[in-house]
Amino acid sequence: MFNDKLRVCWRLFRKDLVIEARRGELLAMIVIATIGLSVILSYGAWLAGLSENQRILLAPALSLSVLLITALSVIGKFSEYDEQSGALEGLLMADVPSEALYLSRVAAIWVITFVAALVASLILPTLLGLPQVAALFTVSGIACVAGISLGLASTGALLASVTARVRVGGIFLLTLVLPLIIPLFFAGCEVLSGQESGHDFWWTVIWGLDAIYLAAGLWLHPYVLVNRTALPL
Amino acid sequence: MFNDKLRVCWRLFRKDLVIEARRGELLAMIVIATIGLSVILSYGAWLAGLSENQRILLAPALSLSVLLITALSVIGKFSEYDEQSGALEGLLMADVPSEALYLSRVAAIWVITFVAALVASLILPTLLGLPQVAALFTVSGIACVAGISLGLASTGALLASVTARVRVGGIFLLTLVLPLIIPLFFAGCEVLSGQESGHDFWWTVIWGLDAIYLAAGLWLHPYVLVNRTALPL
Amino acid sequence: MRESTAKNDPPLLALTDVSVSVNGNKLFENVSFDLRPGTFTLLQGSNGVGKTTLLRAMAGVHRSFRGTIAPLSSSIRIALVSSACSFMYEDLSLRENLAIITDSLSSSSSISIDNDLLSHALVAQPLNTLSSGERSIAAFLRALAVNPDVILLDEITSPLDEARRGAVLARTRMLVSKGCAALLVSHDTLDNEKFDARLTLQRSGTKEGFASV
Amino acid sequence: MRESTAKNDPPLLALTDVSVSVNGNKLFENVSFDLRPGTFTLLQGSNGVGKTTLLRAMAGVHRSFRGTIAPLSSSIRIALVSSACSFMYEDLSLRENLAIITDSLSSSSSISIDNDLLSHALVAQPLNTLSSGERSIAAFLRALAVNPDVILLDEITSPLDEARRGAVLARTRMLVSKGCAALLVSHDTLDNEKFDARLTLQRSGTKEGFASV
Amino acid sequence: MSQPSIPNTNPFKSELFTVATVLVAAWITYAMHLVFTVVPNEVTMGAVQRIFYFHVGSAFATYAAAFCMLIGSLGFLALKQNHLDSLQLAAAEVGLLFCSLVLITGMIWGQFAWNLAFSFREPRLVSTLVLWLLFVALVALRKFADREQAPAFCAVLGILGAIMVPVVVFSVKLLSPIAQLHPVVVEHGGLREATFRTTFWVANGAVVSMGLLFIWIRHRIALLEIRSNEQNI
Ligand code: HEM
Ligand SMILES: Nc1ncnc2c1ncn2[C@@H]1O[C@H](COP(=O)(O)OP(=O)(O)OP(=O)(O)O)[C@@H](O)[C@H]1O
Ligand SMILES: Nc1ncnc2c1ncn2[C@@H]1O[C@H](COP(=O)(O)OP(=O)(O)OP(=O)(O)O)[C@@H](O)[C@H]1O
Ligand SMILES: [Mg+2]
Ligand SMILES: [Mg+2]
Repeated sequence: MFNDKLRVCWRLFRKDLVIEARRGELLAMIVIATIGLSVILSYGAWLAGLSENQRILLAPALSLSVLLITALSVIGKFSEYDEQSGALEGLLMADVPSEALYLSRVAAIWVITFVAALVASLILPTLLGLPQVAALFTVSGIACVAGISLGLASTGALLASVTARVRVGGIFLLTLVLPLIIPLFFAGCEVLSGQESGHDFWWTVIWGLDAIYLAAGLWLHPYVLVNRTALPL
Repeated sequence: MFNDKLRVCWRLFRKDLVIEARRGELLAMIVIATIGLSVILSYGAWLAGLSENQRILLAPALSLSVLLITALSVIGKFSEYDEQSGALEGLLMADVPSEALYLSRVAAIWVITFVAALVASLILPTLLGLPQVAALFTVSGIACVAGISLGLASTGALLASVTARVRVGGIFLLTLVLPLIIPLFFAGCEVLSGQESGHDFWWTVIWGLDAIYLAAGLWLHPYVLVNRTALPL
Repeated sequence: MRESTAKNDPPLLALTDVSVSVNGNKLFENVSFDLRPGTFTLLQGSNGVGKTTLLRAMAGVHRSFRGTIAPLSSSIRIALVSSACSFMYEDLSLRENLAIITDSLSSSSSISIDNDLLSHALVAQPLNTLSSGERSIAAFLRALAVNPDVILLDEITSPLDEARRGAVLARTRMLVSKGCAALLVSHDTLDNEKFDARLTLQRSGTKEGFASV
Repeated sequence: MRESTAKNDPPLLALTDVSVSVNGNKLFENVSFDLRPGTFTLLQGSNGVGKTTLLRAMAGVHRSFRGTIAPLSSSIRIALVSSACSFMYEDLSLRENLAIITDSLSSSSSISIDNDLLSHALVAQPLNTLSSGERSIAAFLRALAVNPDVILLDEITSPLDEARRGAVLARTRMLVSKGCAALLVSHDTLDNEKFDARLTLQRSGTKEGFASV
Repeated sequence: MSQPSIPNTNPFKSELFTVATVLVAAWITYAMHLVFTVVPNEVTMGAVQRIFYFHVGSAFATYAAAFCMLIGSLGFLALKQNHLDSLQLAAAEVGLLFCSLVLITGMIWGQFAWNLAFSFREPRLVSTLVLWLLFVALVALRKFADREQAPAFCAVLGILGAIMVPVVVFSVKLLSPIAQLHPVVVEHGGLREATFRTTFWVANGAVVSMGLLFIWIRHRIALLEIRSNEQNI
């Protein structure tokens, strides 16, 4: 029974990745968001004459911005695929359990966002002229990025289904997601910027919020899915 | 004759704005890109302990990033509308002149991006804790933002028709546009950051590239439009 | 009016006094009929009268209506097939779409795919490269794969050529003979086909539809 | 084969040895026929044989084919109408879409809009809220608004009810009587209708399409 | 529709090609001999300085490739002939190769000479990066676009790309030389010693001719591909 659901989850998750891969938008998004933002922002950092230390402190915020933008685009893309020709309705009509839909979507967003953030962390330091490329590649750095992506994924997957059918869709999503994830970002900046004091507190914030968001998503998701209105005819 | 073409342009331009307004996606994009990026980055700036002077120097790069992201999303959206149900083919079949298509699209992207950048310039300084809200609202600041948006619009409108039909879709656009506009961004950063020396040179870069891109767009646009292949059946 | 189909089993899906309005305009009012196991019903009506909307309501996709649409039990599976909307991911092939909802292609759903309606090559081709008739067939095969108790067919025969049309109807009759209830919406007269009931949906209210020609 | 229609004026559009293949699969080969002014041609063929693709090639939307498709002069306007693809912005109404391509609604195109096919309310409704039949009519009206010399109708009659179908055909015949060339693709037999030519497109090559049923 | 076929001869059997290959190979060998055995170590930088001969040569080869690309693009748009498109394709790929070499050798050298692999304050470095991004975009577009539409699309982008070359070449000269690390040696009468000078020119010539040979080879391969496709239809 439980095993069955897990298999459904896996198939849904794979489907998301296959569509992304076939469209090729995922890769492009990551590369572009990363390179574009990094180039402009690091040029700005040079212009502002930031010291190396300051640049190191700024790097986490920059890679988290890349993470935010990638995540929001990926979430938007996914719900676009779902809406197109009623694919999501088709799954619901075929009695695919809604928890499976939610969890697989969280997983897909999580993986993609996480990969994007890792790529960004690889490119950014080079462009910022920081030789310590490995700065963000500590165990705690990776854990932190994973934690933040998870929070984004669990809120994003829930709210994307809310906003997909609302007329002014996109704007809602953002307005709803931003307040929920800003605390995560602040915590992430603190942890990644490597100041030792108070780390435990910030770790608690990250994983605590993740747990809350995921639980809330699992609980609220059926309501959101069931109350969708008509497709275009 | 010329007047006729201008009228066609105007109708096409208005159509773009009407669709955007009806979808409500434009507003969403501006809000998300601006608030999200500003919050994260300004938090990062605080963490890095930037001086007020450094923050002032960093502000232009931040608002230009917002401009970039908004512009690219707007361009992507526009070509999505064009492709959906073959609307652009319909216009071509109705003998709408292709220069009108190009110029009206440039105008629409320009206006939206310009507005987004102005909004960003309004919000950003506050978030960065800069009292001089007016910093970017000098005549030269506005002219600079207008110049950069124009360059983005004229390359974006041209290349969006290229990427619209490419298998990997919209976001590939970035890869194409980015190299062309990076010089514009650097020039913009230099001008906006308010260092007096060498401004004339950077202004020449901005408006010179704008002129080149616009001319290239007008010249090359027909080739791109005519060489599109079949729609999905 | 309450139209009942011939067989006497309890209805798989019973509609009572269903009224639908979109955007404040009434489409139709107080529609009642039953879909009983082993029956094949034809639903007709002029363009824009609300046939598609009614079928969506019956499938649970459209939720804003008055009256009741009651399935026999909560385990009744209702499949909606529409030529306008495939209910599948357009970037994936039929095979890939079915692989999401059924356990594995080698087992149950292979019955539906390895059939005479769609060639192997087309089953593996992304839906957005299929021709309109092929898409319609794909949507039909998707519905078959979920083993429905009630199958609602919204104009799926209209993009099909003579041969395919006959094959799809024959296939549907096979389902019906196994106890399924089928409802077909079509603008064709289909005089040669035998249906257990022929219903016509009529516009109510004041909204001006098409002027009479 | 070179099928010619009855009238003796030079053809508005002449196809010579047109062959199309998609993704390396041949669809059809060496198709030749003419569309002369004042003729109404019916094109039939089984699903997936390439009718839509051929019409797209004739309209200049699909460009990868062999052979020649030659219009009489470069000023010939070819309008393609398809029930699957409206060639308009779906978020805008028919009226708004026409306002983009015609000068102003009060002048020329009002002729096409203020007609008996689509009510005023529907003309002002975004296309993505129209029913399938209404969309098909909207696509047809769009084509009329550009005053075409050649009008290609891809299955637009299939989602229409009896009355609307007759009205669209009558409208097309009116155009034909004014010297336009019309080509209709349809899976209906349309035995009661008179056409100047009835063509059937046949699959060539080896690609396996539908197995025979 | 179909283009005139390519003459059915094996291009690699032509004598001219064989002679050219042998000549280029000899030239390269001689250049290697000069660079690694004849020229003495440079006083301040030591052995790393030998990279200079390939660094500048690759830059010139990049420019040569960009020029061929421009010819191919313009020619294709004007004449619609397959061999011009193949020239464009070949030039873009070879351009990418040599532009990468410039960046890589430059970064290696920079790490030793300036202790800095990359800097955004250096117009030459940035403009080279931009050019590299353009070549990447071109090669990617070729890969992703449909076979029928790729030629026109790539031609359009190729023309835009060629616009960037003058920017790269003159970026150093237009900007005030203050605060620029990247040297301009040859124009300022550097390379005073004769061995340095001959080695410089021989090595440059070798690399450039190798680039042109690569373009030739790739061009012939592209023509063979077209022919085999034509035969398959
Ligand atoms: C990523 C780093 C670098 C890039 C992208 C780069 C790029 C270029 C380019 C494009 C040229 C051709 C200039 C022309 O148009 O004439 C060039 C030439 C040259 N480069 Fe670099 N370079 C880099 C690093 C370096 C370093 C670290 C050095 C030495 C300290 C250096 C020394 C030279 C010299 C001496 C020339 C010949 C310049 C002349 O005589 O005009 N480069 N470089
Ligand atoms: N959002 C909306 N606003 C206004 N009218 C709407 C909206 N959505 C649907 N309608 C109208 O509802 C009516 C019913 O549409 P429906 O698709 O159910 O008709 P149908 O009977 O299936 O017609 P067809 O035979 O053409 O497919 C149409 O007239 C359509 O214009
Ligand atoms: N990208 C593609 N890859 C493979 N096959 C394709 C592609 N695009 C189209 N086809 C095939 O081309 C064939 C012709 O399609 P087309 O839409 O022209 O047929 P049609 O005659 O209009 O059929 P229908 O009557 O069903 O509308 C179909 O079999 C379709 O699967
Ligand atoms: Mg309908
Ligand atoms: Mg078709």
